[in-house]
Amino acid sequence: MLPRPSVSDVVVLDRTELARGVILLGFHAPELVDVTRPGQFVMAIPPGGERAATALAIYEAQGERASLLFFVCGARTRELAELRPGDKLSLTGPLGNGFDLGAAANVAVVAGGVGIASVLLPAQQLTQRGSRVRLFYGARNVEFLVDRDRFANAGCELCCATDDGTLGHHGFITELLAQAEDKPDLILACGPSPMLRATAFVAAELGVRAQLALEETFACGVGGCWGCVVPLDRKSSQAPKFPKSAGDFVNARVCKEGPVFWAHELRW
Amino acid sequence: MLPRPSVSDVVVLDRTELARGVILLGFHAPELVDVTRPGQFVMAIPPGGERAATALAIYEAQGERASLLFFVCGARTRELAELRPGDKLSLTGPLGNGFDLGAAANVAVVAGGVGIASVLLPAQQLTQRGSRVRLFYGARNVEFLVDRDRFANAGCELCCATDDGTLGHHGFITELLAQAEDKPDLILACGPSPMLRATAFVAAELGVRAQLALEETFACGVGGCWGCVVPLDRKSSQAPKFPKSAGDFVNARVCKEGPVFWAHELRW
Amino acid sequence: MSGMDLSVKIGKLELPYPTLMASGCYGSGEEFEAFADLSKIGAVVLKSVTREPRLGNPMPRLVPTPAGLLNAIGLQNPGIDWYLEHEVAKFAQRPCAVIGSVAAFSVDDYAYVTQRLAARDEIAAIELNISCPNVGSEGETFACDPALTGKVVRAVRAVTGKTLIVKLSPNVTDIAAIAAEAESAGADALAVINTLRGMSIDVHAWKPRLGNLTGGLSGPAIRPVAVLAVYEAARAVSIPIVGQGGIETASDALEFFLAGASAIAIGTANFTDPRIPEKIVNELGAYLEARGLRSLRDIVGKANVGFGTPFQYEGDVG
Amino acid sequence: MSGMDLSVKIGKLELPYPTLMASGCYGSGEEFEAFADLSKIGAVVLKSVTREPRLGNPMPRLVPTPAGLLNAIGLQNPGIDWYLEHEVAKFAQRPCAVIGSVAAFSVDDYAYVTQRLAARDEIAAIELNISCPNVGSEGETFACDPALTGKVVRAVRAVTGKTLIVKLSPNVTDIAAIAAEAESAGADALAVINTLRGMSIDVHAWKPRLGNLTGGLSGPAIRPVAVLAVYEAARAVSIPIVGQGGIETASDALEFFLAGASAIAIGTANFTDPRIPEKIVNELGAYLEARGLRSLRDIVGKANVGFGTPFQYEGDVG
Ligand SMILES: Cc1cc2nc3c(=O)[nH]c(=O)nc-3n(C[C@H](O)[C@H](O)[C@H](O)COP(=O)(O)OP(=O)(O)OC[C@H]3O[C@@H](n4cnc5c(N)ncnc54)[C@H](O)[C@@H]3O)c2cc1C
Ligand SMILES: Cc1cc2nc3c(=O)[nH]c(=O)nc-3n(C[C@H](O)[C@H](O)[C@H](O)COP(=O)(O)OP(=O)(O)OC[C@H]3O[C@@H](n4cnc5c(N)ncnc54)[C@H](O)[C@@H]3O)c2cc1C
Ligand SMILES: Cc1cc2nc3c(=O)[nH]c(=O)nc-3n(C[C@H](O)[C@H](O)[C@H](O)COP(=O)(O)O)c2cc1C
Ligand SMILES: Cc1cc2nc3c(=O)[nH]c(=O)nc-3n(C[C@H](O)[C@H](O)[C@H](O)COP(=O)(O)O)c2cc1C
Ligand code: FES
Ligand code: FES
Repeated sequence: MLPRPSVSDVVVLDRTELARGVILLGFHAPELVDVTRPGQFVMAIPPGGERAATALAIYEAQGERASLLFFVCGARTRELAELRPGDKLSLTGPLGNGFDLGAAANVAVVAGGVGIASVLLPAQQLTQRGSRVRLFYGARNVEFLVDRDRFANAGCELCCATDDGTLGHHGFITELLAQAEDKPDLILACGPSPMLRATAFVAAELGVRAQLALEETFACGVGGCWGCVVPLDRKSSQAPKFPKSAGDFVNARVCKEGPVFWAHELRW
Repeated sequence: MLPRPSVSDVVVLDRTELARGVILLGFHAPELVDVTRPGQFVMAIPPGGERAATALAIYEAQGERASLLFFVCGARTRELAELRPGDKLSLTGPLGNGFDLGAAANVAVVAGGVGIASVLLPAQQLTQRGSRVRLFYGARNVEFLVDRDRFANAGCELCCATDDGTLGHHGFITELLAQAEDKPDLILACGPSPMLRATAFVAAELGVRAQLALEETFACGVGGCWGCVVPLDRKSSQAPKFPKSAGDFVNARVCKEGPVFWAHELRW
Repeated sequence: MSGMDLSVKIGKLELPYPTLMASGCYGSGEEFEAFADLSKIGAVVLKSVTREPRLGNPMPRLVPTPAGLLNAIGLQNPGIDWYLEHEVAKFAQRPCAVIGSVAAFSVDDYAYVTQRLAARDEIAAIELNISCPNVGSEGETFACDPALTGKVVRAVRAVTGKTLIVKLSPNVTDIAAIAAEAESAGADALAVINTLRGMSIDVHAWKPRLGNLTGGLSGPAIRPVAVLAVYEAARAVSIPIVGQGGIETASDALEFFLAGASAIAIGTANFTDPRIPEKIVNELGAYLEARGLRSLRDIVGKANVGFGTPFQYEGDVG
Repeated sequence: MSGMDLSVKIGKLELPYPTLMASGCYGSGEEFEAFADLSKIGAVVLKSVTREPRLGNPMPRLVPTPAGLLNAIGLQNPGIDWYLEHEVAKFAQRPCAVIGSVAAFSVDDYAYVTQRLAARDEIAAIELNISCPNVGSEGETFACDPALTGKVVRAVRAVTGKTLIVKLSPNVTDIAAIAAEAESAGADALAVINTLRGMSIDVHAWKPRLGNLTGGLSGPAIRPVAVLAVYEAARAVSIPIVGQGGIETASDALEFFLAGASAIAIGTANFTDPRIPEKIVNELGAYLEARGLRSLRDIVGKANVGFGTPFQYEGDVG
């Protein structure tokens, strides 16, 4: 049973532009920190109204401070990027199911771009309990491989890739994952769809189970509008009970049944 | 002939909240300063698009710095209030005809609320050339009688009124105007419509000519849409040539033929 | 705010608050219970249900637009059989009224689904969705033609005595004519408006952004269109109207009441902030109190006060 | 960007750029000359002119709405006599084409005003505004009825050989039917869309915010509605379409081209920033160049590429 989410009014504590258009926003939110599980997200209520809320992963959650890490790519994230320390913000959450870390001892965490925002909390939890965590982190160029130190400090081993070769492997991060020695016993991934598809493919080749944190355009974020579905194996424990299916698959809501799904249970 | 307006890209130099929701925004705009006449306005282009530009009086214009003084009352002014030093803004202007100060030697300047934004430049120009200027300044309460020192420093005599009596006369500013000794030879006014109407009435009683800076909802601000009209005496030198009139009056555009009109030439 | 009467009567249905949660935007209420006090809302209108189960439209189903949202869910729902067997019993637990929404592609199916759904005690009233723009041209046909509107409403009226709310489309030349037809065919109330038909194109991929190509536009962007539709429908009928389309604040809601709505529905605003419905109810109470009014009924349709002759100039009318 | 061909042909009219300034939003061009290089736009469509002078609607005439603008100017204009005598000669000075816009309340007046205006060399083409929502119900009647549309277009076609652009209303059930009728009656092109009918109510004063009570909604809020209207009209006719409704950026403009527009018009965006038209032209050129295309014609109507069968699931169509 997941802890009950709520709407919290929080105050912005800090704001850092980690790279051009990549904003880290910290705020005072002790109640949210208490109940957040790795892989969950919030709906950030637009300060000026007139827009849908924005789905954002909970990046950090420690003590009385939580944070969001996001890329300015449209009207809503532009508005959130205007917030300054002292400003108020309301968040609905934590929402979604989060990662299932099980007893994994050797985990490959794969992040592409701002997908990094979903994987700090599981990485921290895993290293704290003594699991080996390798972070496979890919981005356009070195500038957008943001906040690497935080992962290193948390005890992760870093393997990086950039599209332009400015740091690490010159190419896709999933190429590094495929070549990794000491086969992981679990893969966690978040990033753009093509990267997640490639991760699912590599995981299948390696014979390792992978959990993918999907991103979709949300409206409600709480399962009320059926706007964010993905075809899921109807035998999945996450599958909604629903009589109509396309063959063996049923439409599951990314916001409610996800956002984290087992790669082998998705059809895409 | 008025100087040719243009679109200027300016950089915000300073931002002060003079009272709750009353923002003073200074910026570097030497070209604008050069050509601005008292009573003119700009259309502030919304930084995020998706909205019409906002008409705002040019408050200060000196050296390389001009400023805007505005009240946060809706989506557009809320967005402008988010601007911080270093941010960019684009302004179309200066627009409109401005005040006609003639040879007046004893001027009563009447301002209500943020109407104060339109009258600093004419007040400064008048005192500099040696005219007596009394500022009749009214607002809800003392907090909203903003920036009075600047007028005092410019050599104006201040007469204040507040709705709640927290400073000066307890009541309407036009009551003070009506009682003023040493009858002025010109009245300039800017503020909410009821105040302007009262000013026009008092001016007529006193037998003094008054110029009113009107405010209307604008769309284009440059005379292109006919959305901002006011009935003006068709014999006024400002009246547009237009064959259809309602009796002796013709619809003039506040943005183009105004925003400053002679009180006795308006029908309202 | 004690003594403020925000109750409304829609046909036989009496609600303590005038705020309905719009169909398709609030699940069955359960999804929002953690964030919103359902005892402070008038009613939840359920997602529309059809005779057969439907997987809905292909993704993407949602596109944010300026001050609006395009959606093309395509009536994903488990069909009436499953619905009656597995879902409806749960609605009894809601601390507010639950209104069923029925969609179909033929007059017979509208009557069939309504009859079975309305027979259940958990369902306080029926909303007839004859205006869904997201299921091919058939879905909206009914609300786009006065004769078809009359036909389907008459058929459904014959099978239930429960309050019948007919939901109209704004995508028509003359909404007043359709409103009048729905009333004379036996509707107890009208829901005005459903979404506006719209499209958004991905200029990189050269294809429509919605899997269904076209969708329905909701949110603040459409509010002026919705207010006018309510105003025109209200002058054409004497049954109550549930106004909707871009309501985010009490002030927005008041525009609809003044235009002639007896109640309102809140849809897309729940995606902005789930606290909006309760905020609206509180502020409506405060508004009435500040003006010394005792009931919302005192303001319904009063937008015309003082407007006998709207034109100030001679000879310019028309 | 050298060699990028942004020219368009609308009937007999050849324009170097596909960007028209929408009627009523750009004065006669003169008002914007200080802020915009008119030699970088396709054409100015003038404010609509009528047979008799009109004072227009009472104030207020403008209400900002979420991502939109409600207007009810009411066709304030000096009437065709004064216009021909005092205004038209000045249009020759514009460094771009000038398109006249004609409004009227009867078929005869449409033909009369068109004939006189089109006779002038300064006027490159005629746009027929049969869709003004701000002058009482009569103004829009023509564009709301296929038969009336046909009648007025035929009458006007008979009096001028100049390019005739017929401007359609989105406030109809089936814009494709009206588009087809306008084409078969002799229109050389269509302008799609005029404003959506809307209303806004002042909840303090209990009265509509516009002096005219109702108005026309424009701006980004209506863009998805406009894109779909163009898409549907384009499939119904083979004459060029001037797409408009909420265009603010080159990306917005591209949505209209992909939907089937051959040219676009920019209205409300000029109130946001008068530099927008030039920015759009530059970015359209860059877009074509980046894709190795030589002409905008290569993308007109291409939103359907790869969309033979839009539904991915079996049995769910309809
Ligand atoms: C569970 C979940 C967790 C998430 N976590 C994060 C996170 O931690 N950090 C983060 O940065 N994001 C995250 N996202 C994604 C984030 O929600 C979206 O990026 C956000 O909603 C964007 O909103 P917007 O209004 O700023 O942009 P939108 O306007 O919604 O635009 C989003 C995308 O569409 C494109 N687009 C928009 N308009 C156009 C147009 N006219 N033409 C072409 N393309 C266009 C943009 O380029 C952009 O790529 C998450 C999403 C989900 C579902
Ligand atoms: C020539 C000229 C000069 C000006 N100079 C200045 C100046 O120097 N300083 C200044 O502060 N202003 C000035 N104004 C006024 C300024 O342009 C407007 O205040 C501004 O346009 C407001 O824009 P907005 O989008 O923030 O508010 P809007 O949304 O346009 O709202 C404006 C007003 O309408 C009311 N309103 C909006 N929505 C609603 C609703 N739903 N229900 C009820 N009421 C509503 C608001 O309460 C507010 O009073 C000037 C205007 C003109 C024409
Ligand atoms: C995601 C979504 C799904 C919807 N589904 C339905 C539906 O199933 N049946 C229906 O009658 N209306 C449906 N609607 C329309 C809404 O009930 C409402 O009438 C419309 O959105 C206008 O109100 P709003 O602007 O407050 O959202 C849906 C709207 C949205 C945004
Ligand atoms: C203030 C204003 C005045 C308008 N006047 C006219 C007019 O006289 N004739 C006409 O055909 N359209 C008129 N229109 C409609 C525009 O030409 C245009 O079709 C519409 O606004 C949609 O485009 P936009 O969203 O880019 O503004 C007017 C629009 C506005 C906003
Ligand atoms: S976003 Fe509404 S169900 Fe997922
Ligand atoms: S605002 Fe357009 S003419 Fe004045």
